[in-house]
Amino acid sequence: MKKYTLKRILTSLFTLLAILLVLFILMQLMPGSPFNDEKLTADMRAALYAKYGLDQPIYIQFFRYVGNMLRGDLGVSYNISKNTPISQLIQSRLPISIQIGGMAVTLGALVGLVLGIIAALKRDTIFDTIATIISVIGVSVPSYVFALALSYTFGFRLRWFPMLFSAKDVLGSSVLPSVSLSMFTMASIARFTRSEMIEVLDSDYMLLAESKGISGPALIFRHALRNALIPIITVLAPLIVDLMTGSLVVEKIFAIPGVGSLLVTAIQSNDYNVVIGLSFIYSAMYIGIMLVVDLLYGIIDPRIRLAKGDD
Amino acid sequence: LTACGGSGSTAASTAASTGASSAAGTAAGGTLNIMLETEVQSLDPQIATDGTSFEVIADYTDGLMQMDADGAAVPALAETYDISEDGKTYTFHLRDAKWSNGDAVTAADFVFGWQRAVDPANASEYSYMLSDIGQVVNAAEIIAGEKPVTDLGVTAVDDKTLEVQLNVPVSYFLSLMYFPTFYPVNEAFFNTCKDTFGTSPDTVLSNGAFILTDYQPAATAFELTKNPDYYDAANIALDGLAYQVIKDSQQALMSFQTGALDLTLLNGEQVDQVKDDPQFTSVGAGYLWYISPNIDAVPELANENLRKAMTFALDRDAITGDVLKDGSAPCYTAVPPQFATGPDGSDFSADQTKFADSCAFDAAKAAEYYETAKSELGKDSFSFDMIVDADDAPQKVAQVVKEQLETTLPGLTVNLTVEPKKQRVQDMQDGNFQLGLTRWGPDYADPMTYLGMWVTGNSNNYGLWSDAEYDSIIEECTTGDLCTDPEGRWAALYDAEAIVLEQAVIFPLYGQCNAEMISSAVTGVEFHPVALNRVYKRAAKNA
Amino acid sequence: MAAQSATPLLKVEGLKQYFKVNKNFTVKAVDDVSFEIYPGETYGLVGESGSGKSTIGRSIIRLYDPTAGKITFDGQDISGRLTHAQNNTLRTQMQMIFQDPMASLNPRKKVEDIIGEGLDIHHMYKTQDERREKVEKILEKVGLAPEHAERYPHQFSGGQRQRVGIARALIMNPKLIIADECISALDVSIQAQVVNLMKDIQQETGTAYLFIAHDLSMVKYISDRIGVLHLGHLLETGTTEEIFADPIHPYTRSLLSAIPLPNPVVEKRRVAETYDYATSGIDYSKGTSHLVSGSHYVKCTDEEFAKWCK
Amino acid sequence: MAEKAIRLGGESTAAAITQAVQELYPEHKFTEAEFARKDNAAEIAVDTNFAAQSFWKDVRIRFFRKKSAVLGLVMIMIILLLAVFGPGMNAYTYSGQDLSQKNFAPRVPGIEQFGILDGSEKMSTTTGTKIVNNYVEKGKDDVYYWFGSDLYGRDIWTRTWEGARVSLIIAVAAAVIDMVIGMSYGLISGYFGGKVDMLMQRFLEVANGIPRLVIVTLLLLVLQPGMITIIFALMLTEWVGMSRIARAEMLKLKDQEFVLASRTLGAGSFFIIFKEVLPNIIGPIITQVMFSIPTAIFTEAFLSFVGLGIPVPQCSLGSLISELYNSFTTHPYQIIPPIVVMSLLMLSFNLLADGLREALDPKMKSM
Amino acid sequence: MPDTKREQVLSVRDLDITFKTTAGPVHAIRGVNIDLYKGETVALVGESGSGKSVTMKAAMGILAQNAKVNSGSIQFSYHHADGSPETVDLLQKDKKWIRRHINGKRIAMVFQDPMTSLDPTMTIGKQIMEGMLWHFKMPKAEAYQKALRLLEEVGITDAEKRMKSYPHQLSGGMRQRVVIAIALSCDPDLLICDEPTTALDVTIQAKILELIRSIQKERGISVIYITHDLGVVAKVADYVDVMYAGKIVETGTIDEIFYDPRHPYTWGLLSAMPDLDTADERLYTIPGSPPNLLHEKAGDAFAPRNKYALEIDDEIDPPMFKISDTHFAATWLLDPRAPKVEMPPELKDRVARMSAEAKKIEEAE
Ligand SMILES: Nc1ncnc2c1ncn2[C@@H]1O[C@H](COP(=O)(O)OP(=O)(O)OP(=O)(O)O)[C@@H](O)[C@H]1O
Ligand SMILES: Nc1ncnc2c1ncn2[C@@H]1O[C@H](COP(=O)(O)OP(=O)(O)OP(=O)(O)O)[C@@H](O)[C@H]1O
Ligand SMILES: [Mg+2]
Ligand SMILES: [Mg+2]
Repeated sequence: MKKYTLKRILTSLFTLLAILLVLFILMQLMPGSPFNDEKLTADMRAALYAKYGLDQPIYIQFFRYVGNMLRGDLGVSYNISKNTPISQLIQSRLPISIQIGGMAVTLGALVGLVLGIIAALKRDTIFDTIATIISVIGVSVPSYVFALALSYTFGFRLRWFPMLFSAKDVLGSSVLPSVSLSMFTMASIARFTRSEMIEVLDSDYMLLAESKGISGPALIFRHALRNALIPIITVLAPLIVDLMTGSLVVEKIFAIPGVGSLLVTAIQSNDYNVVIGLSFIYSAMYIGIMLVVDLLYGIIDPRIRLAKGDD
Repeated sequence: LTACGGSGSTAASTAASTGASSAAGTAAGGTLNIMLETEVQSLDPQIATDGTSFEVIADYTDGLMQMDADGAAVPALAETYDISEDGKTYTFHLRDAKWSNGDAVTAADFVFGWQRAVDPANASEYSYMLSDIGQVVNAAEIIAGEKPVTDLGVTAVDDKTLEVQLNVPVSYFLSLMYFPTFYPVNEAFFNTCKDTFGTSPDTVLSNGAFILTDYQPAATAFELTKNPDYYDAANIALDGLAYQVIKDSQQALMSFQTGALDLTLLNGEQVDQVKDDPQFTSVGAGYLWYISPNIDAVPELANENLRKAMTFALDRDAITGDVLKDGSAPCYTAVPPQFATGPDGSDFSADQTKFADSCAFDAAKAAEYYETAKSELGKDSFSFDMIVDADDAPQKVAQVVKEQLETTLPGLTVNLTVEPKKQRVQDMQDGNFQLGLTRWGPDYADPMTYLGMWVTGNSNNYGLWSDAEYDSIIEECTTGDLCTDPEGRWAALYDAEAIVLEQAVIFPLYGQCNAEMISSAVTGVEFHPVALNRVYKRAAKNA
Repeated sequence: MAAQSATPLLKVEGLKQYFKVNKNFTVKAVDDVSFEIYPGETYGLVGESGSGKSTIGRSIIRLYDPTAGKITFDGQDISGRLTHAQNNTLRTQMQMIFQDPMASLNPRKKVEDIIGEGLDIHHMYKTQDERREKVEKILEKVGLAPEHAERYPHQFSGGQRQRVGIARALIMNPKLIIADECISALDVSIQAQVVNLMKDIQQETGTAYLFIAHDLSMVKYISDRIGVLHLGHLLETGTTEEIFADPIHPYTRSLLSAIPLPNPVVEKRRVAETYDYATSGIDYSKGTSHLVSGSHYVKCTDEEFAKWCK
Repeated sequence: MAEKAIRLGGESTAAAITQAVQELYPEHKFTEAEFARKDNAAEIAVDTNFAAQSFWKDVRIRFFRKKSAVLGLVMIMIILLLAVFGPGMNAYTYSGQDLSQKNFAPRVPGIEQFGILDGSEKMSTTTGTKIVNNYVEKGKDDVYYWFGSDLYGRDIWTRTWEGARVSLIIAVAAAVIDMVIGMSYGLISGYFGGKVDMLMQRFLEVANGIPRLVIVTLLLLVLQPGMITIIFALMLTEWVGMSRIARAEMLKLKDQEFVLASRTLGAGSFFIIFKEVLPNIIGPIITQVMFSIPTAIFTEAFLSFVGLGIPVPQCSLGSLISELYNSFTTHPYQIIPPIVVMSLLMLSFNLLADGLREALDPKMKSM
Repeated sequence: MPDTKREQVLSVRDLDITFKTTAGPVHAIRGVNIDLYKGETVALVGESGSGKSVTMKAAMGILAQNAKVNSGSIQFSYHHADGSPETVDLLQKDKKWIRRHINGKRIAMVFQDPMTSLDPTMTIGKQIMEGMLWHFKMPKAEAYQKALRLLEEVGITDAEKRMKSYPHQLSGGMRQRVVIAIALSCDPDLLICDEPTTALDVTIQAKILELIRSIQKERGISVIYITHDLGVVAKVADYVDVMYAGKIVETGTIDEIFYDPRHPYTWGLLSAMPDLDTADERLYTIPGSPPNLLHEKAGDAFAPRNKYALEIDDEIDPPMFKISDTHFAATWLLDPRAPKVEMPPELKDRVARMSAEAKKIEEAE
């Protein structure tokens, strides 16, 4: 197992490096430059290119970037927050995205699981129908519509929660964004849990457990859920990454200083370092979560663990 | 102060003008909650380029001069100044002011700041303010790397005296002084933070009305509190400023309505909702929006009659009144009104009818020119692509423009290509466009900030239009004899503007105004189209 | 029972089939197995689950690349890299019937296309009519009606499906059919139908079978010769009579003694012999082939041979 | 039902047994002839016992039993019809502006008499709420905008269906192409396994590890914005899910005996992948396509939200929503039609997909 | 042979079950009667799909959701802890009650496929202990000890280590032993073995059967075997119920069924399986295949495959005719009016041979 983990981590690092290279090439393909404000003269632009080393061949830029990165230096922003180290931007913004995304994931996954389990257990009853309707609506309505409607109702009309994110009331002001973000996760998890649970519930080992007399929560959590969990985790993993790395729409509506809107702004203003830095964080999280998921598989399902371990 | 077209103009002027008097008198304090559309890009005065950053830097830093409520330059850190006979030497005498670390503000701080602005190592984007626009001696050479920064024509005669040498007399030089590019930087303090300068309350020094107390780069919320050591602290009514970046205008309005904001921007659609509200106002943003035809690369657009037909086909009133609704006013001049005041104290473009004959909407004239153009070009259908920023307002305007051109000039088709702004600018600079919807904001309070664009070879002359007569007029006005003859220069500039409009080098559309809500509790916020868009020094908020 | 002719149809010599599971672990699914199948005979391969029966079958038909050993089929060596012609011979002359009649038929294909697939691949017809005719003939041969050609596998019962599987193999006129547990998934009542059919076909066409099963009474019934496999080693081989009358290897003996008999009085009193490789003290890899009599060979060491043959 | 057992027999007399049988079936008159051998040797030789339905018929029956799925299908049909014919149902065009008739609330002939959809709207301004009727105020008595008009005075009905058309085209085209790419990728990767799979999966990981937005925006920046580009962008990113599914299914099937059977018959890899395996995974594939349609519509809507969608004045449901979003608090009626249509479309596709999945998946046979 | 003091454990009467499926209702069980007495073993034989599993699942209260019990009763008798007898109709009790009082504790089941019937994510030790902890709230240590004992009892070596293994680490035979250990863990009165050895090879099968038999002897529990392997039946059963298309078509003691079968279907089953002495060129077969229960058929469901069918078979489902006190068969051939039909000659030979063999052995004892 240890050896496998190590090997897996190494492959992941290699993949990350590949992603970094691809990102670099993509940036190179990006039309325009970070410095094409109307007021800039060509000389000025050349000076800026020289200042940031953008005038050098891409491979030199790449190796320099990788070298710097190993020292924790992700470069500085060119224009959206001039000369600010990317690491500083990420440090201040990522935790907020992770926190709100984390709340959304937790909420969505928990509610989704409960809905899905109920739907599966009470298959073809009114509960099933209600759970299905909720989950279908969850995947059918765009999150910005949810966000604005929530903000209008609970923020503006009822004043239960703040409408805008505030560092002074992080928890309270994260409620509405988390809820609107969690809808899609909740809906997909609910649907998935339902179908997986149905499959598991029909399996022989569930019959055996039932024939032992096990019933109620023990049956569901000890036997059914654990076995249904692998595919659910597989679906959940990319959602986690997406949510934790911020959502432009929700960040825009709730004025959240997260990384989602930062990325969009950076792309639109050709701020290469920010794009690369944030994309890289995204990639690292993606690869990391995939790694965790892979290792989790092993923990949940001993078959996978022992097949992979070299013992 | 700017009056803007549309319903909010009166409200704006009341809000602003009443402020000046009431602020000093009443002890009204409180924190002003201000909405920003975008994050601050930089708090380094020599690196910042955008309005938001300028506004915030100016909140806590004063320059040599500042704007009064009407936008005229009045002394700030310079208690007095002298201008030499030839207009090429400015001597500023500083008042006793302190940095927030207790150091005195000295002439050396200005020298250091200005040298940073031209130091090629810093690659300051606004260095041209010192060179091309400010004409400070040796600035251009230093930027080009030909001379050391110490050669810059600015010297600290003593702690309190700063002397500036110019290449030519620059009539608007004093008004440049409120650009943060010309702000002082305390060298000793700067050396303690270096790379982190301007990234947190600990790495900025204040010498202005407020002190930055809570800030992170690209923060969406940050705060400033009143500076007790400010030389004019007695006249600062506010306890502080709280900024909040909100990118969604509906959330902003709702926040305003709940009282969380005192000052917020609206989008045009929301104006219907608030137009009867006394808190609604519309303030000038200084931008002129216009369409630039690519005269050089598109043969049809090289035809002056076709261009004239197009400019006559544009109904600016409909654009501003029916679609934008934020108070933006139609513009029939190449230099927008309300920022450049002439020798006689009048607004350069106050009279919008002057060139209306050459561009204002007139379907009949449009048709007439269109017919001529068609026969000259031997074609009767035209199709142009127009590149447009992927932002809300430009897309709105473009859709109306397209519709107007197509209905008034049958046979003409306009296809809209929406691009992110950077991309659009790049395309226009590369001449890779047919029609482009673009805008220009003034850099200083002189018509030249606009008229200078259309000389042959200027990088902002996207259409590569070229006219010898025009070039010579502009030449005269910048470095020629007219430099020292304000009245003559003024008249010559009108001649130049007439050429631009008569040849339909650009199709001016409107002067941008912003629709804003200002809480009725707030007075004395000043709005300016140039340099610093909003100034809060004289604002007050009644509890 | 077909007479034994001199040249074997299939000759397997020292076949080894290893699977590398990971760096440190290799499954020796088949280890040094040699046997022969003569034209027209049925060779039964028995052994417990996991002993490598299927693997042998699949190596022979080249679903796997053998790790070592030589397989000669119809005079051609088919264990190495196959030439196009060899491949063609192999894919037509040797066919396979699978265990699970449902899983071995593509559920989305019509029976006609399932049976005709071999014809399609090897372009063995000129017109569609000819193809149809061939398919119908085979259908009839396996006891199905021509109208069945239009149906999908799931529209058949288990026995019928297995008939389709047989038809698919048969249409190529193979000389050897590998039947891998082709009746174990069927009901008792239907097993007999399929076995009967296979016997009929053998009589008619002279095909040889490699009959893989673990139901020994069935194997005994259908096979001419039998090979006993355990842990990848072919422990004993001989004619059916030889094996059943005189099992030498303790494993064979335990296997035979475990066959349940449908006779309650006898069955209730029968005690199976136990055999456990781990504790038996036998090492298969040390064994060599020893001739018992006739075509009866057993794999063991000399001492073991002496001991068992007493 | 009482137990039908003759507890007589054995040593009982024949007559007693006959008697008992008769008592069991009082309504039946037994005759001698009935006890004759049927002599059915010929009959029993033919096994007539098989499931009567073909797969697709089964699917159809299962599908149509599920009401929600049928509802989804019907709604899609209706939206499709309206997307085709809706824009032509009145005289307006999707781009034609009439600034004098901007922001008119919905007004429908006939219904207006009931006091609803009569062109009046409640304006909630900061100075109070008031009822406005632009038709009356501007004296446009004979003008009708069924869904109202937008800020340029364009007909929202026409634009909504025009947008639905564009969204549907994008969705379907993207789904189809994505299916082709994703499916082939997954199938090939799964079938060949080993190093090929390893490489292809690494590539996938790299492609997936880069935020989609980066890829899509870059693409839109490089190419001309427009429908084709959007479809292309979707193609680049949306196929990953499909390839996963196809690969997983392939892994499940490739060792199935029918695949082995094909291999023993000498079939080539591509024959096996596309002719043998593909028809068997059509269920999950169709389901995934159905699910990917809403994703495509969403993605396009997101692109519109960041200003990278279909160029104005053309519209898609997504761009309509992001455009009319700005009127959400002022003229809420404007954003309602596209949102409702979009949500209905999503809902329908999701319902349809759910229904198809259940109909196509033999595992969920019971109901 | 019948023992007058036989104590009835299970009595299934007229069980009738339909499944709702998308293709229509499947009438899977059509009036099944089964009797089981304490300490005895009944084998339920029949082809795939004849309804063997469904019948027993009904008794366990684990029928699929789409099942509908139309009529019938399943009387189960047991003793409370204080010794007082109790008889309940399992079909009248709700699932919850059955889970608490019956499942595992009084009736336990061993499933067909040991590969899939163990929870892959739980160690086998836990799975064995689970039932004890659940039903008896036993202390963990005690349950552990008992589980260990059970594992040893079912013949798993190195039990201590195996407790911590996961199912996939065990071979099929071991897994089936674990399943049996699970079934025995709560000392049930009745053990239902649903094809416990079909997935195993002969040598292991023999061992498992021995094991169940010895446990049964030791504990005096009743066992129901579900199988279609007559060899297995011969080894373990006291009584045999032959099932076809949701009905019991012949029932009797093991000897009656093997040495004196009366139903043509039983004949088919017996002769289709070659024994080691079968040397005929062709095996006797039952033609055709089991009926599709989606389609109701009037009369005898077996008639279409029955060479000996009478005309009346198409009209009326035959009642159970009595052959002896313990032996019944549902075929019109037993009606006095029916023509005399002999079992097929091949089978007759075989039965004669088997009887002779049996006699020889019995005499030898
Ligand atoms: N592709 C493979 N990779 C790794 N191991 C394999 C592979 N195929 C077979 N094996 C292993 O080889 C051994 C022999 O397997 P094989 O399927 O030939 O047995 P068998 O005798 O046919 O068993 P059964 O009666 O269960 O069908 C087993 O231990 C099996 O796990
Ligand atoms: N959940 C269900 N839904 C629909 N039909 C079912 C269901 N469960 C069982 N059946 C049907 O009931 C009939 C009897 O099934 P059962 O499992 O009892 O057969 P069996 O005799 O145990 O067969 P096997 O030997 O294959 O286990 C079959 O036709 C089967 O298709
Ligand atoms: Mg096998
Ligand atoms: Mg069963």
